[in-house]
Amino acid sequence: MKVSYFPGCTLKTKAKDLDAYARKCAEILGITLEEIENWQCCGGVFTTARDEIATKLSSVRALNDAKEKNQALVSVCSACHNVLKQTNYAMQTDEEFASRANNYMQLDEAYLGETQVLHYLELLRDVVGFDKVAEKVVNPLKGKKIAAYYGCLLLRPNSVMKMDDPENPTIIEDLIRALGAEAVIYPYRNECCGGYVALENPDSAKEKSLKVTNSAKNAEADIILTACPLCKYNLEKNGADIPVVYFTELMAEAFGIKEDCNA
Amino acid sequence: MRKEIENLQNEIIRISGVNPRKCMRCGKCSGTCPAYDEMEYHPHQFVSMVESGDIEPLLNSKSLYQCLTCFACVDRCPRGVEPAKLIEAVRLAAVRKQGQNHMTANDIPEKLDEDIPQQALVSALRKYSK
Amino acid sequence: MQVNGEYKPLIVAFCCNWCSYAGADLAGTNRSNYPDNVKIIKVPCSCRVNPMFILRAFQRGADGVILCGCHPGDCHYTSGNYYTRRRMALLFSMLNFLGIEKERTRVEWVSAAEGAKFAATMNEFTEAVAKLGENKRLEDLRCKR
Amino acid sequence: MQRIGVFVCWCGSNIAGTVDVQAVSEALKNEPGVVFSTNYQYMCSQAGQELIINSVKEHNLTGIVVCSCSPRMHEATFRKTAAAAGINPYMVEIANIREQCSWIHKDMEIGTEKAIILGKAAIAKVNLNAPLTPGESPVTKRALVIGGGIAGIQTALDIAEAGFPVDIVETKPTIGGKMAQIDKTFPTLDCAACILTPKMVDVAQNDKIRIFSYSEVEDVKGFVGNFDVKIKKKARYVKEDICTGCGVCTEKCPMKKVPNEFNLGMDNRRAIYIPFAQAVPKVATIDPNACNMLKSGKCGLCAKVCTAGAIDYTQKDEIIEEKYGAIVAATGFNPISMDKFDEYAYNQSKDVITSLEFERLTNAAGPTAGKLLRPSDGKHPHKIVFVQCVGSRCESCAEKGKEYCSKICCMYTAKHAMLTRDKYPDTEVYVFYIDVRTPGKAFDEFYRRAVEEYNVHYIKGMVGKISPEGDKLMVRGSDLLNNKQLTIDADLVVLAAAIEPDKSARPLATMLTASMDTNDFFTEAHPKLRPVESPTAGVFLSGACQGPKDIPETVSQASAAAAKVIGLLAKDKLTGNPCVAQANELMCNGCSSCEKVCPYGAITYVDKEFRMPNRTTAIRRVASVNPAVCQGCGACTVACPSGAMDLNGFLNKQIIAEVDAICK
Repeated sequence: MKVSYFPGCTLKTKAKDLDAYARKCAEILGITLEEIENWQCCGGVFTTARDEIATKLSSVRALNDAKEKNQALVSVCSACHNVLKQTNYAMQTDEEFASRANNYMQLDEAYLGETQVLHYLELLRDVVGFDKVAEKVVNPLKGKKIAAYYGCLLLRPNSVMKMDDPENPTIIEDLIRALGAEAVIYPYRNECCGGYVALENPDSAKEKSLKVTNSAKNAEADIILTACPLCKYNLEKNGADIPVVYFTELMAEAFGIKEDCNA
Repeated sequence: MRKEIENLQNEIIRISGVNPRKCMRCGKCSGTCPAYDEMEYHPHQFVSMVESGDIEPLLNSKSLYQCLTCFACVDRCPRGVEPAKLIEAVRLAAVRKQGQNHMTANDIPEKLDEDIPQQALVSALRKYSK
Repeated sequence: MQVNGEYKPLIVAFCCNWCSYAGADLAGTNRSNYPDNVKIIKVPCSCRVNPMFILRAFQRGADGVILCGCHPGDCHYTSGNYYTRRRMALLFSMLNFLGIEKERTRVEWVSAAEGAKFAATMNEFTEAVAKLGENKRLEDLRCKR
Repeated sequence: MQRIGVFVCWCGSNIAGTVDVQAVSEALKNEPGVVFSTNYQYMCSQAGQELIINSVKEHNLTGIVVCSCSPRMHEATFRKTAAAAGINPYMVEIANIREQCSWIHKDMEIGTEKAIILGKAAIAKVNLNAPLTPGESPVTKRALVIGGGIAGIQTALDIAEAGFPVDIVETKPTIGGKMAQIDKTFPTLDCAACILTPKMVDVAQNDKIRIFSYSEVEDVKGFVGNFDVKIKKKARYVKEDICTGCGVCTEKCPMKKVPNEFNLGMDNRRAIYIPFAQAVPKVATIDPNACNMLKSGKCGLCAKVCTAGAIDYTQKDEIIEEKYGAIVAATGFNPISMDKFDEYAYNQSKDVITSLEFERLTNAAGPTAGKLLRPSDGKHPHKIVFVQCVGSRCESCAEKGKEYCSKICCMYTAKHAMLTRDKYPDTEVYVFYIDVRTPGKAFDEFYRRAVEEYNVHYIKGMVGKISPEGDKLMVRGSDLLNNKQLTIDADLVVLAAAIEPDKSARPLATMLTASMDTNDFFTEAHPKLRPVESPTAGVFLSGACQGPKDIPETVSQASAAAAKVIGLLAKDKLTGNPCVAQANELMCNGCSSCEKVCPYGAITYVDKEFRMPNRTTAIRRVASVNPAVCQGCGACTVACPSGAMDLNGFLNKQIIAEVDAICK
């Protein structure tokens, strides 16, 4: 099966490993990630103001590319996924925004939010199925206690993301279990790490990140698992004394291909 | 002056798509906000101050740049008010003014550390400048 | 129909006594404005409306006819609105065939609690009929004064 | 030719403000049939009615048109006036120039013009009116109360007290409802069981009252005074008349792990059970989903230990058919599900409970024998947080909460907080509130006592998130008055869940053809003036099925509904609605189209002899309408291909005359 793939800027630079593992694991699961040609940065955050058109056009372009190929659009980075999904939702529901965006785009056929936007995790759950993921595990991560960290971007706003229960999510935990490890539930798993404010106000980000890592440690986790490069940065930077790992890396480990990826 | 404030208020309401009059003053948005301690004006105050037209103090407040856009308030508000969208609209009203960028590309190098992901830079620029 | 040389659509609204007439009353109680073009005729149930009445209205110069009844499942007489729905589907398609645009006829479900919906429906329907212009297709010139 | 009088009401300034009443009465003077036309300040007042009566006499009127408020408001009034003036009440028509004209238009010219047209339509109709005489139907002197909570109990007792037989249908194995689960009642703090159980015993001992417990209403036919109801008595696998309620079977049953719904699943019961010690009827019931004997035929222990021989594994559901003159809906409420409120961690921690669960936790007959212990570890909680408005006043998404205020939560939360502080002074109690709403006798004083005497910490603000951490619950919320964000490490959190009508209410309303609002509360015939009657004649409303209410309000409404029922049952005959269908036998071709569409089975066919030309006669099959059964919907009139069927009061020619008047 082929899907369109939007890696995003961070996966091409600071988070190359997140990207590499994602591609290899997809191969194993029989999914081809076809990188969109000439994609542009999504902008990192979705601007909710309805009159912001230009900043959302790169997303619309990517979405339309996927539409033309009749494929779902998959991303791994939480931020990209959030921006793509919110933009797509705006194209579906906000007529004025859609018509103005289409005016800029000058497409043969107007884009009205037809593309299905999937996070890599949703791809695993809804298209591949966690049972199929479990079948591919050669190196079950028995005995590892893993704390899933969702942050905010994956789940909220729920009316748009519709990924999981925003207050009590299970999608990453289900993946952890499929990989043979033990999922640790802890209170701060869907609280914000401090996000981009880290740049301006590192102390604020530190406080928030520490709350998350301490909460995971109190729940006796060995590893924190995340999908977002910025979450990983904030948690690690602010004194996490437990490893913070991308979920794709953990998959690669369980699939026994981690070394291939690093090569 | 009154007219000016009214225009600004209408503009904020229009671009945010938020109706502050739906707020019932329960404070759930502020109860759940992770950036609460860094803010001088809290999410529920944004809603009521925009409603009453008391927008000037908001435009000049650092609180504008502390919102993490984590959408916790949007999801949890029992009245569907969506405070984060309102804060974003006020912030835009501030940074869209000439020379009012909260952060420019020139400010970045000194804040940079080598591990910081691109995503943080583009997000911050998008949020803080025009 | 022409009023003082100007086109002003005339709307006849048949409202069932239990839900829609009460809904119209509520629209009044709430002071929800809708155009004075709308004139209401009370019937016990929307199923009391004979296709004859609708034809008669068009013949006499009405520009639009709307039927309002209880929501499906809420009919005071259990099933009257279901009859209405089936009968009017047939009648409206026949009228459309005769050249009475289907936008001139409508069935709406309005409950006793939906005053706002009643007013909104009437505003919207009047506007839709106004767009179509005067209805002359069935008008009986002998009825002209 | 009619002699019609037109009476235009000002309704103070309600009509006269936007309608030139003088112009209206002048304009209508010249309509065909009109011999007199006037206007007056308040037509519905005594003086206004006398004006009508005098005018009838003076001008020899045969018909009356009143241009006033909605006929739903005062049609009955003016019909009585007509009768007093000596003309048939059905010679009155109302032109609704208030709700449909003056209240929606702001322009005097437009309002006046429309009022004149509405008046003309009414005059056109009256010109074709004929005197109508209502038929009469007998009244079955027995009432049905659906729901056996405090509302149903009170209604049934009051009706029985007046000497009429009453049946109570209750889906649960016992009557008592929610009040039986409650520990204490506000604002007097008397024990709920102490005031409820004597009433339950009264019901059991009253020979006018029959209880159909573990039963459901399956079908309702008929109309006011003459309802035919089918009641399904579900098999409880215990012979009710033999079981003594000794309870031996409920101790011996080996199936011990069935969640006890009476204690909201906080402890277990057996497969054969009596919900609680004071149950009425005090009879055991076997839960077919839990009983081994019923599921696999292996066990039979309860039958062995039952000395009375009451156990009957072969029992089947039984249908009881009964006639009733009046039906009272008293189906009550339930707290909403907390599944959609995961920010409060209800599904993540056993120590986050609802207020109803808290009632059971503090009840001496509850799972902890009245000791306030945490469900998770059985320890005494030292810090308790109450969260109000969970799901109430929630507009964001309909599938999550309810838009309305649940009304009772402020008071019961104050009660819980106060009782906790009274019994366990070492406990800190916090209440998060948006507003404290305490309208009611001695209610606000009660709430203030909780604050002032019992030192309950009331915090204006809402909780945003509750996270279980270790054996604590971290409660994060805002304190709006102090402009602070708070985190409280609570041992127990109590959520004041919104209440919603019982799920059985919607299908019941359909059976009764009673209307409901968007929240599935029954609607009343008039929100102010007829609050205990449904718009469907003969159906009455009691308790929380009509809207959220506390116990005193429920009991008053229950008694009010009973009074209405007694008033109905006291009559020997009911005057019907004369606006019924009527077949013109000469035009009827006997096709049966009308019979098929009639929802009430009011139309039958009879063979009748008709005179034919040349002194011959012929027998023809023609439709005949039973006026006592016909409800006057008019479905048949449209189905009739020959135009023989018509509806009195809404004749074809009358409606056409109205259409013509409007379209002129």
